[in-house]
Amino acid sequence: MLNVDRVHTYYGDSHVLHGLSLKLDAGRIVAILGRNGMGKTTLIRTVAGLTPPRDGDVLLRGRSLRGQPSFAIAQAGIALVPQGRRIFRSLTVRENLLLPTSMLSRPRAGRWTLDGVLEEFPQLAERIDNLGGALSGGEQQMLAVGRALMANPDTVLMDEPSEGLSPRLVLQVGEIMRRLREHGLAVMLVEQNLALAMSVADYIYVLSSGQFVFEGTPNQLSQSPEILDEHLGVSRRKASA
Amino acid sequence: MTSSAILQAINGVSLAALLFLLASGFTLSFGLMRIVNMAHGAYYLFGGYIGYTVGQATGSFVAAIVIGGIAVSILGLFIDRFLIRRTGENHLAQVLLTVGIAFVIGDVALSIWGGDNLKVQIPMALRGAVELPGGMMYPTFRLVLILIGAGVGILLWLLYHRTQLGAVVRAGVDDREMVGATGINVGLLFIMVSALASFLAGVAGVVGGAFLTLYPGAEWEILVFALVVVIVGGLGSLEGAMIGALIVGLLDAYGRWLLPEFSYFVLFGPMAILLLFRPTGLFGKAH
Amino acid sequence: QSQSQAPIKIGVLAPVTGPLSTPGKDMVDGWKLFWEQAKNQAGGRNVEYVIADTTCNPDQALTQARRLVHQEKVHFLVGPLCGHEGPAVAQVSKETGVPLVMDSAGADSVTKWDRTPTMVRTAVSASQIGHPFGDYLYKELGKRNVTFIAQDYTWGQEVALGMVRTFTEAGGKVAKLIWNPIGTKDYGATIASIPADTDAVVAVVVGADRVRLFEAWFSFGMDKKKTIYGGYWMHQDVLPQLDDRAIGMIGNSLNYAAGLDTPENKAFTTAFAQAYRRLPSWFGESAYTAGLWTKTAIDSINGKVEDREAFLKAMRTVQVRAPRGPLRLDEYDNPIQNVYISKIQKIKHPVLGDVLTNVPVKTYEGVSQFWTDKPEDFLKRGPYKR
Amino acid sequence: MSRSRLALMAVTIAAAVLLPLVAGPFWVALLTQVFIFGLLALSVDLLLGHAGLFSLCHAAFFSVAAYTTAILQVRYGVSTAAAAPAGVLAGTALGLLFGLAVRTRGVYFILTTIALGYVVWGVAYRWSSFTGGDNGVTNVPRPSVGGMAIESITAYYYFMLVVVIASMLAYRVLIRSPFGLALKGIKSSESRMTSVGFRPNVHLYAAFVLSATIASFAGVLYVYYNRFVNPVSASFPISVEAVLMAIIGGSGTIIGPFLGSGIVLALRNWVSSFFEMHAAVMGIVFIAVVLWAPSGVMGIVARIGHRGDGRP
Amino acid sequence: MSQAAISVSSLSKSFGGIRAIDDVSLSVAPGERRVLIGPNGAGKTTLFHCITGTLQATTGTVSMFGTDVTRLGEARRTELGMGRTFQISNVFTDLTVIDNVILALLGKDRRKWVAYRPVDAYPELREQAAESLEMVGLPHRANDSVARLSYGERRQLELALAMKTGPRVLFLDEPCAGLSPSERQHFARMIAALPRHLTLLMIEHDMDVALALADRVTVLHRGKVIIEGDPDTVQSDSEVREVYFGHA
Ligand SMILES: Nc1ncnc2c1ncn2[C@@H]1O[C@H](COP(=O)(O)OP(=O)(O)OP(=O)(O)O)[C@@H](O)[C@H]1O
Ligand SMILES: Nc1ncnc2c1ncn2[C@@H]1O[C@H](COP(=O)(O)OP(=O)(O)OP(=O)(O)O)[C@@H](O)[C@H]1O
Ligand SMILES: CC(C)C[C@H](N)C(=O)O
Ligand SMILES: [Mg+2]
Ligand SMILES: [Mg+2]
Repeated sequence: MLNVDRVHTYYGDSHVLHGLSLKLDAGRIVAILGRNGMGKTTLIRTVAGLTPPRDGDVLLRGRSLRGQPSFAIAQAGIALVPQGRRIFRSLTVRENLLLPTSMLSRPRAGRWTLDGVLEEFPQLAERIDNLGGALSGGEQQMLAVGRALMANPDTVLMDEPSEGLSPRLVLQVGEIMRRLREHGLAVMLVEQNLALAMSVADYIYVLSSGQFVFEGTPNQLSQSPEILDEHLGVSRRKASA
Repeated sequence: MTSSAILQAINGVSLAALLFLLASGFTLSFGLMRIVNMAHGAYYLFGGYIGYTVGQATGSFVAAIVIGGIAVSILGLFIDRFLIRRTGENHLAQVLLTVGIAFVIGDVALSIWGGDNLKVQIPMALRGAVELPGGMMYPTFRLVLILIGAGVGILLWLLYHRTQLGAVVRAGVDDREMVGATGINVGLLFIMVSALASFLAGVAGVVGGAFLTLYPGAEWEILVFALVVVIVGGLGSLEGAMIGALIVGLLDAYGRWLLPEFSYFVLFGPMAILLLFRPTGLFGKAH
Repeated sequence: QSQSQAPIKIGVLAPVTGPLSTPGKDMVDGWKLFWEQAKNQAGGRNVEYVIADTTCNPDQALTQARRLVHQEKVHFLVGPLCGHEGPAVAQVSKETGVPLVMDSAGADSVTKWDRTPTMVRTAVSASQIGHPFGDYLYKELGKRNVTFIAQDYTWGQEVALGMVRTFTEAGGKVAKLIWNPIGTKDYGATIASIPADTDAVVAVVVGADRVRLFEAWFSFGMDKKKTIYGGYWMHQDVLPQLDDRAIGMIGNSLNYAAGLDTPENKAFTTAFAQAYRRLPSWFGESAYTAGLWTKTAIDSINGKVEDREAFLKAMRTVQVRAPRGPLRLDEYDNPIQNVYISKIQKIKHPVLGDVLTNVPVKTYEGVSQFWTDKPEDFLKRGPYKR
Repeated sequence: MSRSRLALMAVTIAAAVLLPLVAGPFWVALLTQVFIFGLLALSVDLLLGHAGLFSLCHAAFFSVAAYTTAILQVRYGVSTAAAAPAGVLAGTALGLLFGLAVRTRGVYFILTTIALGYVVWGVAYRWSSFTGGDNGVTNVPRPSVGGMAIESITAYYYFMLVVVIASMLAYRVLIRSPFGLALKGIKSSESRMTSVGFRPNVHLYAAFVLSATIASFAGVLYVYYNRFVNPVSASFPISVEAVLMAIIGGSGTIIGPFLGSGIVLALRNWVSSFFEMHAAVMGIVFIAVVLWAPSGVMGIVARIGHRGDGRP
Repeated sequence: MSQAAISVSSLSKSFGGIRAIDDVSLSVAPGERRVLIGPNGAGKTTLFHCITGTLQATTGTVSMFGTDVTRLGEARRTELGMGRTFQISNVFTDLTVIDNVILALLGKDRRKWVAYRPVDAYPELREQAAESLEMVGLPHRANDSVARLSYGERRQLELALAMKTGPRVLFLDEPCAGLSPSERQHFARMIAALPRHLTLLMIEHDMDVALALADRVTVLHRGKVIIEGDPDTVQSDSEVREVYFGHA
């Protein structure tokens, strides 16, 4: 589905991603882990076309996305749940959710509709006519996920979707990701919540200073104490708990 | 006395209609694109001059309005795309840049149309005066101007609050990058809005050119009024532009009638006091 | 004699750009026309001039005047046009002793209460054209209760209050005096506040406001109710922007009217029209006459402009027959000249065809800036101020 | 300060001191004007470059100070020793009033100051019995304190040179002081300033008033140089130009506003002597600065200085 | 114990129709470490805002060490000893890291009004700032511009700023959100090492961190306190398990 091929990304002069490659298939969840400031968000932004790579390429179903603006990438089926939520504060919840289906975005048909999303997050249904800006942190996170689903994407980029969510909702997010996988979607997940990542991911990459220092299954990761310790700061005992 | 008062009220409303045309475009482009476009007055002047030339050539006022509006939207698009866009959201840079643009447009217009006072010709049917109840005479054209202002106001309001396009525009006001990331062609959206805003300025110029005449310097005079409208009403708010225009129009008319000595205070004084209590104007949000 | 081989250098201060660039252009054109006709010769020397743009901004006028004096080393200055630039430029003349021939800037004070020894005026002072009109209004037009619409800045105040003075002294009554700042957008408010019992309305307006007042007057249907007279309103540079509705209106009380029927003016307007395809306004005539006046003075001192005293003395003593009529300076360095009340007519011009122009209907001859007062008495009254 | 910069400054000062010996009075006068408007630009830049407030009403303080001094001297015969401080006080008092504008932020602040500026211009223009209307106040005497008068343009030039150097030094301390740092903090994040215990509005108000004082100071110096004042000095274009000067030269620096003043005045005077469309030229300068040199001449100098510094 | 460090009584806050805080009373003893948990939207941040003065409560009172602060502004409360971090990090991005901390030092210091001496004339400011960077683990970043810090580093700086206002009561809103596990541990250790006399109120969803630090836990749900108690009690409460942890 999605191939990241030796991308190099910069902010101005600072070189953040150093030739990353990864592969994401339909019906799979790939997690990217790593300490703060290692470039995880940057990788997500690179794929979404928000910070285009200076070198290397991102391919969706074999087609290069090079030079495509972010809206075209979104229309091609890649949806983003950004770090920090970034919902539209002065739109109502309903307007937020309907935005990806407006004519200006060439909506894709699919199973996610307004009703479906509200069923998934009943708390949003209660707040349907409230302004996005008035929601609590967690409610906003739900809205951000819901908004991404409304586009009926086949690849979802999730940048720390569990940030700020209560344990209960974290479980729910895990559940949603599994369901997306069942529907054949590809999910690229950036997480700090190791337990969540380990429990949902099919494959894991560990990022350090813009380079992958590990890739493998969750199982393999839990067998690599030095990676866990050095790059994730977790002692082995804890990770397997 | 009462008939004077009524005449002044209609005068105020007709000026308000013109100011609304100009201020709504200004507010719209601030709202979505966060652009403070001080060249808006120059757009007005340029549109007016184009309308004047078209009017002279074709004799048609409608053609003058349409072509004046379109010409300015093309100019506005070009300026937006190649100049203003490059300032990002730095208002300071925008203000300077667009003041510069206004100087250039003003000077170019001066060298094309000269320094004379030009008046856009209006159709014969609108030239005379209408007799209002009570034997007052009032210029037909100004009454038409009020209708134009009200019509444009209603259309814009529906567009902004009742259409998906409007929702997209408001979303863009919040977070432009995310609008793009949800699959919406922001570039296209900006082009549409920027064209609309400039179009309104151009139309205002043609109508204003028939009402107030065109001459070098008119761009700043009208811009200051439009700014007061926007400050009073609240930046980025369409409703604010409507109410603000009415307030400014009426204050101006009554102020010059009742307190001619203090006409500047009558306009700016209440504005300053209002800002002390509502620093973002009547309908504005903090930005 | 060797010295007089070097050309005479004149600095001209004009608003080439800015809000008064149209009058500014007329001024520059009139000046150029004169020196072309004079083949750039005066007193046996070549004449060169430098035109500096003041943009109608006194600061800029001051800086430019200093530049002309210090950098360009001009022998004397001509201009400026805008009233408020006048005192600024006069100050440079006072500072440096370089003579100033004030052209068009009309503030009363510079030839009355606030004089500069090195300055003479060849155009007109504001109230000088106002006084005759007040007289005319009462005596010839028979008006008794008049509303004045006047521009609220020095020139407008002095012209209008000059009229008001002679009008009220004759026995007239001011129904209302409406002041509008320059650049008043909407004359609707003004028109709506004209008292119903007014006999007539008199306008003293400048710049862009002239067209707006004209339009507002007709669109409110006022033409069917009242008569409006131009005290200072429809001079030549605005006529192309008006239309036939103006025909027959009294347009101005001024020291010049393009439709003046004298050989000097015929020759001047024809040459001006040939050169620039339009008729001159009083700004064009004024600059032309400033050229004529300075050349006459230079001729009379054989080109010795380096002698500033002599030059100023010559300016004060020579008499000229300008397109606008005979001219000489009074003791306070302001011209004594005719003032023409004129009416707008459509004429067939030999060069331009059908054009609207101001044709005099009444001439007040040899009007002094002090009207009929003794200068001392006038000076004692103090300036016209609202 | 590095040695090379010290050397550069010494050379500049020496050149400034020697200039009147070689250049004609026009240049000396022009440079004096550059100093005066540089000071005005500096006052604008205290708000702009350090506190993040973009004021477009500084012509108001400048002109109110100038008018006050001029009217006191010309009409009431007050001496320089009293009239000059009175001018600064008057401008500062206006700053105390207009400073309430710091309740607004961002674009509102910009627009509010534009409108406030217009009020002052309107008063200068229309209250003609007091201000002399568009004729302004003329024939302001040369400044003289206790029998010592500054008679010639050259003397005034040297006087201004001293004033400017002293102001620059004082300003340098100001922007490095805790007060200056606080302004930068407010520019960066106001809500954070509040939560560490500042009251941003109070600080901004103080900065605004201080800036008005500097602008008034420039206004008084202006009126003694020009020896007349009229409503144009209160007009919007003057406020815009002051901002432009600060930016062209390099906002947030000390020398920048003076450099900018030099560039703007030179352009205004030169271009207008050979090219009719100088408003357009000025406009193009605005555009060019914003697009290609947003940090002004000083920014370009810095970039050449630290090539490869890696700043975006 | 004499007086509560923070005492909230019958506090309510409405936004239009929504009652975000509904009659909450709360008392935190001096030196106590209190953790606030609750489902998303329960009103935790709003409660913090009302206590620290960012928002004005609709009804009810807030007092600190016996002083009623309900009507005071935020800056005044800071002066009295409230320090806080933000849920969305909020630092001076245009300044260097060390200048950030110096500003925090100046906040409660009269020297903030000094305009006639450079900051460098007070070397002790810089020293104190450097110390606190040491404490939060950012000494190597002192002269970098904050714009170059990553998300996690900014959170560390936040804490340094909050500490430098010299708080008696410190409010931390989800300090660990967005931190990697290793930074979390570092952070938790840092908080644990704060002086014991400092009263701490913290909102945190990471139970590992929260429960390890808390003396007591308050659970908010739909704007009301549903239970308050020591970590174990709260954790085993069935209602809490249902509304918060999500497994009964
Ligand atoms: N807009 C920017 N300009 C310059 N540098 C940036 C920018 N955004 C991020 N960086 C730098 O790029 C590097 C990677 O940042 P990124 O946000 O991708 O990290 P991350 O792995 O997502 O961290 P976190 O877990 O804290 O979100 C960091 O060193 C950061 O300082
Ligand atoms: N400014 C506001 N206007 C209207 N409603 C608001 C506003 N701020 C918060 N709310 C509402 O108040 C409720 C409580 O919000 P709050 O931010 O306090 O929740 P929280 O407990 O901090 O949640 P989270 O853990 O998700 O951050 C939410 O339902 C939210 O929608
Ligand atoms: C435009 C003109 C009315 C200017 C006039 N000469 C004056 O002195 O102000
Ligand atoms: Mg990240
Ligand atoms: Mg919260």
